[in-house]
Amino acid sequence: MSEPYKNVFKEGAISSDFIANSIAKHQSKTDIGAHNIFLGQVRADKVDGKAVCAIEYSAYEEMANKKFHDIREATFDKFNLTCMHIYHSLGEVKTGEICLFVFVSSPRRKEVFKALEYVVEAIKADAPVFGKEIFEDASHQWKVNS
Amino acid sequence: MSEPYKNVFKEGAISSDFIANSIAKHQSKTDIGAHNIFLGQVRADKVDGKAVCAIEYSAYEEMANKKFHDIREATFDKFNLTCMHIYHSLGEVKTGEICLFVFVSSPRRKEVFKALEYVVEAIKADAPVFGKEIFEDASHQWKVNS
Amino acid sequence: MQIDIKYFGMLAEITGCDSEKVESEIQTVADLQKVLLDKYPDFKNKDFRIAQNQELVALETKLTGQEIAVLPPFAGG
Amino acid sequence: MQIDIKYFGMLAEITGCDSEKVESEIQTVADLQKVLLDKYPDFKNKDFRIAQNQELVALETKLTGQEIAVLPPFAGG
Repeated sequence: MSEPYKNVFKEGAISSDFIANSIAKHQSKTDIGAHNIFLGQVRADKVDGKAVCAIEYSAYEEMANKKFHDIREATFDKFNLTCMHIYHSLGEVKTGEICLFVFVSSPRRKEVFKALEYVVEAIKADAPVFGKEIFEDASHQWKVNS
Repeated sequence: MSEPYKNVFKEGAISSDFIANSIAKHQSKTDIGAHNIFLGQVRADKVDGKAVCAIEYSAYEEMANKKFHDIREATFDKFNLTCMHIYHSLGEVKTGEICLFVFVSSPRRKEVFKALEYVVEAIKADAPVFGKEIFEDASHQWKVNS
Repeated sequence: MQIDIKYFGMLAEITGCDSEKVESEIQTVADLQKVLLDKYPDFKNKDFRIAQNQELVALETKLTGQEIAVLPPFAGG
Repeated sequence: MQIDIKYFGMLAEITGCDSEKVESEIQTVADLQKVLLDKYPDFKNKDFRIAQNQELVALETKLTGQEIAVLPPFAGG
């Protein structure tokens, strides 16, 4: 049926060690001159006096992985990139933890700025990922991207 | 005489562990929703068939630290940022290693994209930092930003 | 025609299930939307979109009976 | 007036020193530029700018005898 697209989802928060390891792996790619990294971090937003303490992410995974694949292809078409990596959390991510890690690399810096913003905006708009904001008192509300 | 500006320079390459540690430190800042990181990596450019194997950075350090301070101030004035960190290498940085680390954070993603590009372009234009590209045969040429 | 429908996020909270099979003679996405609003009155206050074969589809699109999903607003990142 | 001049990068390579003191009656940055070009003919082919008290200054700026630096093109990042 559907093609086996790369899985961008990771269970739980994305650790700083994982990010470091991803950066270190690029040392052998000596045609790269510029990396640009976006990290989404869960905010302790206040709603009616209650603070968010975590977001629980779910996704229509098959469609999301296909969308992430499409976004990758479109971005490589538009910009001169050497490589690109996208990781998104599923399940609970606490406030202060990382839920999205987008990493683009190019010989030249001008490309990475444009490419990274393009990828992040496309993810926000097109990826069927859903977030339940959990409050301190265990009540919740559904997050909507703005 | 001159004010004691924060020193942005680090001897040698900037390690991925250093970057990870810097990211991890921001987990307690729960008003942050978006981080954007720029990393400059030394490219193995070829000139007349010889490949660059390292860049040796030097700087007019007092003036550069003042400029980095001015860039910080101007960036905080222009954009809604929670925090900003800049680190630049001095001395030898081999190809594939990181020589510049700029890290901006904000409640909102729109701000970090604009702010990061602004900071990086300002550093390239205004910071008196000099780079000697060392080739495999130990010859060298002086790098000029484009 | 039997339609296999997946629900996500706040919509799965309303339906009380992640997916269900619906036996129906409906032809288009608009027909399906009507069926859903009848079955789940709380959908009326929600903003939702329908995907067929993992692509968002317009109301006039014909249903092919393949993978259908009802999606609340996206909140990735 | 005694002027303390710092050299950087490819310019320090030409002068063979990182800094030197120059005894001179020169008044402006333009005068200093002339002195440098006389002393170091290889500067003619180089693109350089002059900073006084850690700020880039224009040719018509008066020298105050404080910290002067001769800077080749920047290559940070």
